[in-house]
Amino acid sequence: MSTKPKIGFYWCASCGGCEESVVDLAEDILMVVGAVDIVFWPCAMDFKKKDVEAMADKSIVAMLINGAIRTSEQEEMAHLLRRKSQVLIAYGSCAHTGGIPSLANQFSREQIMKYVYEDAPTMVNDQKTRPQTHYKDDGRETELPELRNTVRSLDQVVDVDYYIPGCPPPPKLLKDAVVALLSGKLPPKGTVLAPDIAVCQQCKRNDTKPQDISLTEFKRPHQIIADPEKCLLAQGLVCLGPATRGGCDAVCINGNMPCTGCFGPTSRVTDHGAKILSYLASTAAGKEEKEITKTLAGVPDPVGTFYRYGLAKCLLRGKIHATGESNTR
Amino acid sequence: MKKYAYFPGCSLEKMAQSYHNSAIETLRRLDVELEELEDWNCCGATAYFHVDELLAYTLSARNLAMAEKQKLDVVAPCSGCYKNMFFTRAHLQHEPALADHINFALEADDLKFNGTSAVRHLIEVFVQDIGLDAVKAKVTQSLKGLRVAPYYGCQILRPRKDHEDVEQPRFFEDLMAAIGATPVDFPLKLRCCGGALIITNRKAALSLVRNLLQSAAAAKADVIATACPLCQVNLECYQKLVNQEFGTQFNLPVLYFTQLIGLAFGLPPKQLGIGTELVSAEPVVCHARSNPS
Amino acid sequence: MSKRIGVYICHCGTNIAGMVDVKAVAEYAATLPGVVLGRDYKYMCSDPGQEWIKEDIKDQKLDRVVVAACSPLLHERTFRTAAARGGLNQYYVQMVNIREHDAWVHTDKASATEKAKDLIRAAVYRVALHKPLEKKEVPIKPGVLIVGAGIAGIHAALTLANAGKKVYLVEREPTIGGHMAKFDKTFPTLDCAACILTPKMTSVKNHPNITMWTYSDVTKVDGFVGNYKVTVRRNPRYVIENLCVGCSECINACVYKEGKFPDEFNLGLGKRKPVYLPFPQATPLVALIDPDTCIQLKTGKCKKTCIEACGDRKAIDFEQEAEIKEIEVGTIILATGFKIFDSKRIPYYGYGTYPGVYTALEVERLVNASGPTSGELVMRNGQKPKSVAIVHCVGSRDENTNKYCSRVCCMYSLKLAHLVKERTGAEVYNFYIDMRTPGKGFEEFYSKVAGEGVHMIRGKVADIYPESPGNGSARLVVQAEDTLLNMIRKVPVDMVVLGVGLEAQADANDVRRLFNISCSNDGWFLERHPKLAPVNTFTDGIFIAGCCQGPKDIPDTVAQAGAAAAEALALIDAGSIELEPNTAYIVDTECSGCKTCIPMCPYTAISRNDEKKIAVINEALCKGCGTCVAACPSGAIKQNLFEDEEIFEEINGVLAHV
Amino acid sequence: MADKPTFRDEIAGLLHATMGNPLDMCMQCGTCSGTCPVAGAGFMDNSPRRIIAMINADLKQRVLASNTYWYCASCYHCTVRCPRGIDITELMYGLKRYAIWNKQSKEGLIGPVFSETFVKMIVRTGRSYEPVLATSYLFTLGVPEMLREAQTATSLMLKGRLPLLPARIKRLDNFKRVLKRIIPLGEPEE
Amino acid sequence: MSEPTTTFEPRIVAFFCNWCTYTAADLAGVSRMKYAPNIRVIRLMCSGRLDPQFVMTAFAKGADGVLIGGCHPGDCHYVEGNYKTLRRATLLKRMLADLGIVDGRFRLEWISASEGDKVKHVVNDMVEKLRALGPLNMPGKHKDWDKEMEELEEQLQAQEGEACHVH
Repeated sequence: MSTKPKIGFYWCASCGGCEESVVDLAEDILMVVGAVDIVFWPCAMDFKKKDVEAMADKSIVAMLINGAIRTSEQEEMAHLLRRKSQVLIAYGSCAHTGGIPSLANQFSREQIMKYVYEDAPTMVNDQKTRPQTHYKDDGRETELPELRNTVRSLDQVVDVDYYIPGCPPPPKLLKDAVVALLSGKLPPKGTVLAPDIAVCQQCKRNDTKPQDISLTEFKRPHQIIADPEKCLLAQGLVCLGPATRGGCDAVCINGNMPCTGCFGPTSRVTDHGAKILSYLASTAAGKEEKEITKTLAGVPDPVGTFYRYGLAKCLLRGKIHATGESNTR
Repeated sequence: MKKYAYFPGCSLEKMAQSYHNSAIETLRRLDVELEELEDWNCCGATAYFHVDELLAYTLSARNLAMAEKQKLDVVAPCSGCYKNMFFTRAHLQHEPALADHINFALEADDLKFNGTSAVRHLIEVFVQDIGLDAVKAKVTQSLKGLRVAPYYGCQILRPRKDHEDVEQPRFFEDLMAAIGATPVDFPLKLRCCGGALIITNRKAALSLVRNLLQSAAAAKADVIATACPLCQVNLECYQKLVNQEFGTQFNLPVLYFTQLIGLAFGLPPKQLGIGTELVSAEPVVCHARSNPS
Repeated sequence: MSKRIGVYICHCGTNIAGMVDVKAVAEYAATLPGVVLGRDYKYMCSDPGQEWIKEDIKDQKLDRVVVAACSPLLHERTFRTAAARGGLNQYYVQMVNIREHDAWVHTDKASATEKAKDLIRAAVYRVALHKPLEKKEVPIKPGVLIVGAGIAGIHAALTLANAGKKVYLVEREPTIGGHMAKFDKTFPTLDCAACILTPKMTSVKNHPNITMWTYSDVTKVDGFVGNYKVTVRRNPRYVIENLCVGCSECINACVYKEGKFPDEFNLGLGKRKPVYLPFPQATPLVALIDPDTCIQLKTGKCKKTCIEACGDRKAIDFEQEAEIKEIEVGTIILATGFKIFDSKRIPYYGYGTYPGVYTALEVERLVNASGPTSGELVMRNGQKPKSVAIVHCVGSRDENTNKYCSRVCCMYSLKLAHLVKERTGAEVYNFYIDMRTPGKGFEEFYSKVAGEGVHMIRGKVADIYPESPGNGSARLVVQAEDTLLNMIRKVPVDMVVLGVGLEAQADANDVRRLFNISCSNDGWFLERHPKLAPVNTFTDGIFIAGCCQGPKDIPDTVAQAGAAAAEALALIDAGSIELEPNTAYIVDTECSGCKTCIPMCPYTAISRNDEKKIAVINEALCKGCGTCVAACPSGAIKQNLFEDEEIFEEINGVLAHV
Repeated sequence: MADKPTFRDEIAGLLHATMGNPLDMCMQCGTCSGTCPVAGAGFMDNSPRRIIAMINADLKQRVLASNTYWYCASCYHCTVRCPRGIDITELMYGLKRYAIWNKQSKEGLIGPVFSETFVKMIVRTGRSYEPVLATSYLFTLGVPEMLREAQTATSLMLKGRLPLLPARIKRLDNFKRVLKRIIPLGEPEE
Repeated sequence: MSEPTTTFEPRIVAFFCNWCTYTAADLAGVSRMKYAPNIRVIRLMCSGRLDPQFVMTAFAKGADGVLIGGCHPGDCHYVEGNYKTLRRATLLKRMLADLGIVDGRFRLEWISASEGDKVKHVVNDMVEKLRALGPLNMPGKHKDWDKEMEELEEQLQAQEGEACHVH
């Protein structure tokens, strides 16, 4: 039995992009595989929950979980894996800050169920059948995980040691993390394993941003053909680079698309969305409410834009539903 | 060839036919075509607004909607019509709710107002769209030495539409100068002719007309140029009454600016509807003939 | 590390104790995290109260102090100094306002006490995070720059100079004196403007502490309070100032035998030669040559009779060029004055169309003994007017021109009414909307003039037109509704005087930017506080006086000039100024160089360091508003005394018991 | 504030064109009256300024009883010159409308009659027709005036400037349906 | 949540700028005006310092309403800080609404140093409106939301327990 440090990957509520990003290590993955034993990676190899349960507590050196926590099952796995690992790493935006799945926190579970299983245009379901957590017919019985009312980031469910941000995280960050892990040179618990400075610092277009931006109109990427040299904000696009943690080498901007904030805020910022709001509104022109409102109308969906990857981490954690609607959403 | 939807307005049908004809003729020379609005209705004049504003808007909206169908900007020779249509458009664009209401009504004539056609006054077409140089270029019989009192009247300029100078405009003078005439300094050029008061308050209207005639005469004008049928009628058709009322001897021709332009272009007076005046325009015509250029 | 916080609750006699259960609050405070003692006392601001704090810091090893008493705006300094005397950094103190914001405004003792507890909890949480800070001291250079040498600039200059301070007085016109020098008599006392102004002008000229630069512009201003670097351009007058004695020989000798060009000082009512003196009492009394009209300067082909006439003085120098001066001053007073409303903007008043229409300022010159008509009120057609209409509110109180009231027009219109009547005996009609005479002796003056038989017609003039068009009569009809008689008056007059309003200088906005102060929408310079800091601006060390701040009459202008001078003196004599340390600062390693903060700053205190590609804050320029802090998208900018964490904790504190 | 709207509120809110007309801003300077050609010629029993004062004083009856607003030629000169940005001409429209609706105009004025004749005609034909309009005022004229009017009319007729038949628009039925959608009640009579 | 709204005392966190609104509140005190005791004022030098994060925190920590007070437009002690506040507040209002924090819970008021009475009126008015709206109680809500996790956690603890016994 090898003495190589044991490592695991697991995914919860996520798109699979994070798993892809692991593969994106390309030949470096050999380095990783060479250095560690992968003891759990359902997406890539055949492991079962019981295999994990069989392991001794804290026997896994590092466990990387991606995806938000949406179901009772994911919650359970999170707890299990926490118990089995020494270091638990939230991998990718969803695990880190709730990610796109946590935008669901704008709706109650009932709203979602009703839409998906009844109102959705593509849905044919006259009996209005809904998924059940228990299913029984002649002797056979099945348990299905329950959909939680609220989507949570990993650290809202279990204790997390480190975070690797990004949607998905760039391979480089993963590699650095693994290296740090193996060399035992780990920063203080709770650290986000990416530079603690905003994207603009790495952005090639930084110098092209004028010093006194005052926008009278916010545009959306499909509305203009962006100048590939010039700062996107200066072109009226909502670019979240200034308010978002760097470490991505500004890939999106290099692809001529504005930053949408997947790395989350820097360590100095408590509520990413609120900070983005503050910064964006500051660059808007206008001295009267009318014109200001007009200018800011270019941001049609504040919540979706400012909390795209982190509504779970918003200080309010989601939409508050009027008393009357069940407040256990 | 530039094209406009043309809204003659009721008075140009008969009372001001000469304005109608001279407009068509002169513009043709400047290759601009006026395509009459099919089935236009009265703009509501001034009377309409205070009886029912919504109806008034509906009237103008219907005309505008038809112009939009023809995909043309609409031009009105009458200042009243111009003002009504201009502000109907403005208000409807500015108040979507109002527009919806009106459009609901227009459905009955399957029309819809979208505000896509701009509203122009005939004189704007000459001064801004065509331009003075183009006009100058077509002059064959300069009106050199003809002293013209350019009478703006009220509603071309007032109430404020865009940001033009409503207190001392010059474009009418410039237009007259462009056809060789001498625009005289006409202090009351922006004052009111009495408008519909000629009917509802005859005395008041006549006194206003008197002031205008006096001012023009004092400026030694040979002719007053107007850009509005109502002004023309008040100043000209009622000149006799003014004389009777105030014992004055005014005998001052009042022509539409298009008629003067027509003369300068060398068009036959008849074609311009000259000869239908109650105050003979003969002197003006002679003057025009006297100096070919 | 755990803190040792002392909390002090002030009774303020019964002011606080009457509505807040101070004992209970003190006991509660003692239970809060890090608090080692909670005391209450009759008057914390009294010496024993302060002593107590001082002692506790020593004996109880306090490292933080919270005082719950009155408004920090009242006693913050008191308690900070107390703590400092105890050997604690003064910024380890946090005040809680339980008087103005609590005891005095509530009626229910229970909830007032609750509120006190909440506020104190917040302060305790907050103060724990406080950092030691030092006040910044900036030295104040003694020199003062005064821009504009009208009565305001002149008065301020003399006040400062007499106090022994060095003054640079810069004026863009060839002479000092400003508008006041153009006036004839001044309301309400009717003493002649020249008689009271020219002596002051002379003493400015002769004062050893005043450097007077006329015909000059300020082109550049750098630095901050106490340390301004100013660049001044002295435009060439083609006459060497210290050689010319103002003898006028050159003027008499000029190849132009008669004045040919409109003379600015008389608003074009008179004519001057290319070489001229603005007016007999001009200061400095130095001729100047107008390059646009002087043949020599235009073509280089002139007999130059002026040079002959000047002879050995050799004062004339056609080669003269602009001279650039650089000065260092600690404070600046702006007294750049106003311009009169351009009457052409109201065409129907006929100014520029009808020769019979004049502006009030023109009439000042006409009735002035040193004016173009030597004080005889004759019109352009050479006749004396038999009837004169004076139109109030020209370009004032009007949505179409200026909304504001120009304050002085009613009074000067009455003055002109008096003068016109006195000089010509004409019938005078004053058309006014409201007669505004709020000032010492103003109303009395109004009655006096009314008593002289001047007609007062309450109605805004709606139209002015020739009486009988064509027949060449110069008479004008002034039409207005007499709103008291309620009939339309059409008054035929020979002469119309337009009571033009005051407007901000055309270049007010450039000047504003040059000195980094702000303007109201009308272009008047904005005072720091309309009541409590009327001559201060938002930029420390820059003061405003006179009409550049808003329309005002001579007495108010002089008063303001004095005030501005006093403010400057206060700074100079203090020698240095202490700046609150609540400034913003940037942590270099955290700044991404996104530039969001730069336009946030109204004081241009933030700039970009282009090598480091990060933003830097000039602490001396920062006033500590914190707008950039709120804007910084990555939390790289912080504000002393208002750190995010401190405020978050304060929020926690007030809500903690929910 | 007052639960029952004042006359001022009613008038200022009456037309889209005058929504929020700042009547309360009036400082009674008289620029409007001084500018007004009709008031200037002494035809109005109350100057426009007084009308505004009376409105602000809520003297509804006296305002409606005055001829001022019927004598407004809508030249908009007062409107562009008002130092307080009040649209006085539109105010006059508002008053006309209010008076017509409440049938509260001063006796013996042609204005109201004329307006209604005019409107009825338009509703009937879609266009205006001078001879019909004449009926609205001819009877109010004295004999000599009547004659003069006849002269003018005949000479115009001779010059072919008076239409003999009323013009009609083509899609008259549609047109009427359109109008009915605006005021469904009360058939516009044929 | 179940307590009748009549006895409900809303909790307002206010951020006042030092130069205008805070001074106005002092003035209200000096002139002994009486208003509801539900407000807790936090002093900022300028309303422009207001970071929307403060507002979010206040709500998250249990405020039923948040009030911002600044100088009137044009009167800002720091020239135009209040315009920046207006821009941020305008957008924040919209975002809060989308997050279910209804209009009236967050309020921006321009109150100059001389307007002590306005402080009084605004506070009283806001308290009234908040009473009508009822408690927001975010901390409570968050607790409720997380109830759904308790069951599982208890199970796991139980297992832990057994596990310990075995060894």
